[in-house]
Amino acid sequence: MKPSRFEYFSPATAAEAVEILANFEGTARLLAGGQSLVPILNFRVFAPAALIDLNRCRGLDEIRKDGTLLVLGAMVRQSAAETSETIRACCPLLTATAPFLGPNAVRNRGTVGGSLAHADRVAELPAVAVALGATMVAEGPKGRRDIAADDFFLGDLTNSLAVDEMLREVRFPVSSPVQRFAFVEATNRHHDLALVGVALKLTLRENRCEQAAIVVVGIGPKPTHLSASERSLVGNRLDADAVRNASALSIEGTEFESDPHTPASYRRHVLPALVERALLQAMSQGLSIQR
Amino acid sequence: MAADHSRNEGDMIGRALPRKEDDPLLRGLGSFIDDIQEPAGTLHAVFVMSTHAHARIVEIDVSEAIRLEGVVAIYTGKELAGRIKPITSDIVQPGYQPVKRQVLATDRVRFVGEAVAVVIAENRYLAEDAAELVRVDYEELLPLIDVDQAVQADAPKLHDETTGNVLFQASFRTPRFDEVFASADHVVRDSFQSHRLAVTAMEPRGCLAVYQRRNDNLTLWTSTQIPHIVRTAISNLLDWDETRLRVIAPDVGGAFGGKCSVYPEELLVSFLARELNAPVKWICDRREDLMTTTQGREYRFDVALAFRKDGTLLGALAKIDCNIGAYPSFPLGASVEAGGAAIYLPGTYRMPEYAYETRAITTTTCPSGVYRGVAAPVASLATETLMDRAARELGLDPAEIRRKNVLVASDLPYTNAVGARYLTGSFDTCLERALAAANYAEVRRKQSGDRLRDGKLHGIGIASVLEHTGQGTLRYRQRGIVYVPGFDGAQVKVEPNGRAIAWVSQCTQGQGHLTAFAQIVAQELGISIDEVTVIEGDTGFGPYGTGTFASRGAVIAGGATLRASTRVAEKIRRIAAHILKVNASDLKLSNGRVYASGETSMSIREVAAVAHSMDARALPDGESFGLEATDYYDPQVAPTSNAAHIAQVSIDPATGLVTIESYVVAHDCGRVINPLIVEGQIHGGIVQGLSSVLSEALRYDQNGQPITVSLMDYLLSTSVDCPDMTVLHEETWSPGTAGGFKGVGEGGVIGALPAIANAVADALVPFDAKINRLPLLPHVIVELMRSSSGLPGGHESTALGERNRLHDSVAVREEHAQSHECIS
Amino acid sequence: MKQSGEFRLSASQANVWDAINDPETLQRCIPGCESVEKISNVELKATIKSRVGPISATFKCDVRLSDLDPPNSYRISGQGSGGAAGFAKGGANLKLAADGTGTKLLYDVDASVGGKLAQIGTRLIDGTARKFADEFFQNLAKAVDGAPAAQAPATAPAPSEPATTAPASQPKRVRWAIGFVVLAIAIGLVVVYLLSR
Amino acid sequence: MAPTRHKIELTVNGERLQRHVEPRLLLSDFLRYELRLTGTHVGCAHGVCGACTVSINGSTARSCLTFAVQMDGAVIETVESLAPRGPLSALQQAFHEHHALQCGFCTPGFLMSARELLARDPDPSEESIRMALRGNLCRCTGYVNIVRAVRAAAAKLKGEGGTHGS
Repeated sequence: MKPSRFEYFSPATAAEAVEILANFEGTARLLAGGQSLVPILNFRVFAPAALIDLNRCRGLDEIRKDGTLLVLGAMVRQSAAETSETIRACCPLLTATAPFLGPNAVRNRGTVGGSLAHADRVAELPAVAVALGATMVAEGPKGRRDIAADDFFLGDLTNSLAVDEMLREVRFPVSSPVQRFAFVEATNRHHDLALVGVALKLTLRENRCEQAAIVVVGIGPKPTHLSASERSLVGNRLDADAVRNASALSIEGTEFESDPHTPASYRRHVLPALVERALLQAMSQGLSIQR
Repeated sequence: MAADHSRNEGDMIGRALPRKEDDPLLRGLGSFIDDIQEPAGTLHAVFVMSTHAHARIVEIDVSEAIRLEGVVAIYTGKELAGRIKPITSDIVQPGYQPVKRQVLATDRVRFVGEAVAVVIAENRYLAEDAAELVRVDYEELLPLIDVDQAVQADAPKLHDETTGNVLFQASFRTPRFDEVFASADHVVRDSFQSHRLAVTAMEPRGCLAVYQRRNDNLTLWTSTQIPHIVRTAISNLLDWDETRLRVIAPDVGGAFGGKCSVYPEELLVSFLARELNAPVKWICDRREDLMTTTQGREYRFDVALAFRKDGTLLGALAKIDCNIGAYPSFPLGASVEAGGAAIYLPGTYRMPEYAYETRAITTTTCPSGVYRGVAAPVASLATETLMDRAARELGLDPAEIRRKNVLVASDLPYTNAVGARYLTGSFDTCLERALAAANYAEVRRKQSGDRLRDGKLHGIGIASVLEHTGQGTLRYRQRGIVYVPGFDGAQVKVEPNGRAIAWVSQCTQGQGHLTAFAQIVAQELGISIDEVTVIEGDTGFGPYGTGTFASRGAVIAGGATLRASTRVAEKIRRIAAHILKVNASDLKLSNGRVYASGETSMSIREVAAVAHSMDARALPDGESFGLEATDYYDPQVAPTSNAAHIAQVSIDPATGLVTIESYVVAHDCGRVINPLIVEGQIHGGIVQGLSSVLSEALRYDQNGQPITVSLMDYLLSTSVDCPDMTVLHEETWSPGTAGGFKGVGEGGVIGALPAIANAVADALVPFDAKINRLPLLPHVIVELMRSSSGLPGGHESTALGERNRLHDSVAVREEHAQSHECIS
Repeated sequence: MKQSGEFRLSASQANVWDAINDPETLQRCIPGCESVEKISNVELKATIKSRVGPISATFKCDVRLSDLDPPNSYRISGQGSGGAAGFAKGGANLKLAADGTGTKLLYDVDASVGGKLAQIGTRLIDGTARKFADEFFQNLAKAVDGAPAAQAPATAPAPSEPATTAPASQPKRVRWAIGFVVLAIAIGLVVVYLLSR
Repeated sequence: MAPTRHKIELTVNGERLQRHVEPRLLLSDFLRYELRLTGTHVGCAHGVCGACTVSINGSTARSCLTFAVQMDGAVIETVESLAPRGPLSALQQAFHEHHALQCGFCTPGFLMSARELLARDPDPSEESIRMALRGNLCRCTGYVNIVRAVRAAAAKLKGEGGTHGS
């Protein structure tokens, strides 16, 4: 398990990185934390002509509150979600999700941007990004463009960046006191990959739900809104019936995929329970991570 | 029965001493295969593995690969066929068919991962580059994934030299079996399918061969449990003078049975070192390990237990099929699992009548071999699960039915239905101590109303288990396993400075031999363990022996060390007696001195000086120089250890995730040499069991493609899946073994499977869930709950609603269960 | 992997049959089809580049056609080898049936994969197969109807790097079309790996 | 064609080094084969088992998922740095006394992870110890004595108010 040969570049700026990327016309790959990429290199299921290491790019590790936005550079490490007071204050859901993102050694190195760009169906962060309505800022030769999280994830390991674009930063709306969040998941072992993961964001006014985002990962190629559940909550009081109803509706029109290890029927079975849990957690203002 | 073997002040045996081997390992100075500084010019081997489960090799094209810079050579099976003899486990046993395995497949591949070619290059990276360029053209043949496919009349024959795919079969029946079974009041039966497991030692296999053309000498460092057997195999299969071969097992990063076979890679790397006149190294990577290291425990156990109304066990019937994969392992062969499965089934209970049929069947999957506990964990899973079912059906508490049937002092010594002798044991004591420590009665009372607490289902499970340990020559001769000697040896030597060194014929993979055996030597010679050095795993020193597996270390190597030490101690006494002018029998060895009654004494160092003629005083007439002895040990009766395990679990009814809440084990491995090490063995065994109950499973798709070749898909338990544990020691010394030792390596895993499975089944009693498949992954648990007749609502129900209904249904069923569940 | 499905196309059965036997149409429809070479009336070689996210592999495929019953149905089977990456085998029965003014296309696929990618990429198998089938039928629908197929799931925008199309040196009309669907599906299964973090 | 080698300057266990490395050389292989620091073990090479855990610029990382070429200017510590000479560190000593290692292959990774935990949280609960070690696989000990050893080390270090782990 040793990787194939590749050329190595370590640009000092994102602009440089994008330029090199363009030169390789899709045969080069950006290297962020490497926690998902290097394993597939070691297994030799992926052999890019070149790796463009972003670890030395200036400014990509910045964490900044910009008015109503929390801006995370593409190279902000996953561990920062726990340690950064700015993130904790602006996006408590990111902080609450951190423990789900794998052990310390992985979070120390793994990046928020890298996990999002890798677009792994069992990863938690894509669900969080979609639930929070994050914006992906892509940088390419023709400059920058914004991509809504909803449009960013196209399928397994596939995002909507063009071959000559890189994910420059991610912008999360700063959460407000009237918002409630939760992340819960079902796993094969304690703290394992998500068989099903649910990220939740509620906006409440006088105990009525003004806005609801319930996003599931693990059941298919990309994060998916549970629209029926979301609709059922908006405008209503959050009582036991509303919770029961929303959780029941979570499987309405939702597609569940099987894999050789876990049947779709299981995912279908646990989703309502997870939605209920997320709602109960959010209502009790739980950001307490459930084990 | 547990005779009081009170310990003396100053005893070394029985002390919880931290290990002598720890220091270098803690500093990062361990010497595992890949840590050994290889000589300059060492070449690296990488194997080209079959991508098909069953296929004919049409052509292998290495032209592109061989041209690659840094590639030294590439060999295919055809080129080596005549030069390395095939590995053959020709067990001498009725119903056994030997099978040949070429070190590289020649014309046919029989499992995905079987090596078809080997690439040798200047480093591992280049070797992997080249391996990717080797083109192999296959003509696919029908794969046989499970035993049912393999035994069908029209199934292709996997090996030309056999008739059919059943490589071994045996059967047995006690004379009165039929009549007793027929007249039984109650029979419980089920078919248990155990799943294939990967041994997954943290250090994968590997070897380094260094050849000296000067004298045709070879030194092979290999990560093995059986260095002497590996040396003999190389000698036989490569026609190489055994006196020119030295096999060294350095630090070995776990083994658990996975390094208990002679592997093609060991033969090939040795061959290549001589062929290329260069050092050759091969390190197995994890994917390769999960595809090619012997796998374990894929059995089907169809078991029936017969009882009297009152819960008295009358007998057992077992039909056992083992999927042993593409080739038998060497030296243990195709019968070791199937045979063991049958022999291990009668456990800690009075089971007068017993009948079995057992078969070992070859399929197009990775070869299987012994894995910690071999068949005992699954045999116990079957019997202990059925014990619980019988209890519920007969209105007894699981503890009660065990109390009724477990062997007690008055039964001992006991000869079980297949003739295995249990000389001593503390079956009932361990059961009672475990029940007390787990607060069993209280837990049952709390549970009686409702198994659902804090939104989780709670269950408790008991297992009473037996561990066959320290099997000697007799057991291997009986089973016709000719390449496993069964004895081990030790050479103990006191140097002129009065310090002792012991060369022991086994090797250690973490079991703490270097400490435990030092305690034995120190005890016998009356010196401190700091003055004792134990060396193992090197065929260049000390006596020949069998190796470390099947819980035979303490019993057999420990016994050999004890006997050799005793003989050295006797010689010390003889010399001291001569010098001190007293009777040898009056002398005591302790604190590094030889004491006569009264004041007279001399130091062992002085005795050593005399023995080495470095002292004015002479040896007694007829006494030889030096202060050493070599001895071997082969216990006449294989000692049996026993234990009672009690697990408490909780289940998240919504996700099906199982949590082990607490774990208690009361065990008896005879005289304990080092409690610290014994507990470590038990902890580790239990977690390997826990891991295999909850998440581990090797899987093949319908074409025989392995789909669990990474640790992302092969799920080992981590620290957050495991509980702290309570371990209680009973010590009934074995009168049948030197020192009274019994083995302890496998008991943990044997008990963990049934204890945890029973605890889960207990938590799911409201659903009448019958557990006969592992692992109990969340989706399996959810299926068990949903398939339950009584649970209203399907997956459409919300968890909240489901929980309410679950609550009702639990309550209802509890009442129902109450009516015939008498709480102990 | 087994998968069966049904699509309704508004074009007539004859037109659909023609379309799916027109090499140019096919090259546009089959995800990653790079070249086609006819060997005989029942054999054909094709090169298909299969990709999931960053991971791609090129498969040399042998296709065999049987049970021909134009313009209604046939059995197609084939296998592709991706060298060290692994291999894919597939087979399918395909049926066209008039459905009012349009055409119903029924397929029932059985595909399996082997080798390193298959062993390592297990978790995404079904999803990838579905994606390949969907993409083909989306493209086909556009080709014959100039509109998305009825009840077709929303398709993903083209992946970051479009599959390059090599000049196809095949005779004008070849009846191999749907074979590629099968292979595309089968091969799609192979080309995935997922080791998150 | 020979691959281009990149020059890196880094500090490993306090020693400044300069080397030329091929881009694809994994940090784990660089440490083990070029620097002969073989205490860092490779148990899976895909970032699951944690045996290869080292400290890069003060944070633990999988050396099997990092390339040596990325380490230019980095400060790396391996298990060999915990007690280069003299007595074992408090953490190592606790592992020894509590029999927290058997075969010892995974031990270096556990030591590096536990050391980081104790540096961040001098008084960890059993749960947080288990959480902090969940990225390290052990096949021998059942984790029982490892968790106990880390607790003991924490207690000892707190008593001393001393430096964490190393």
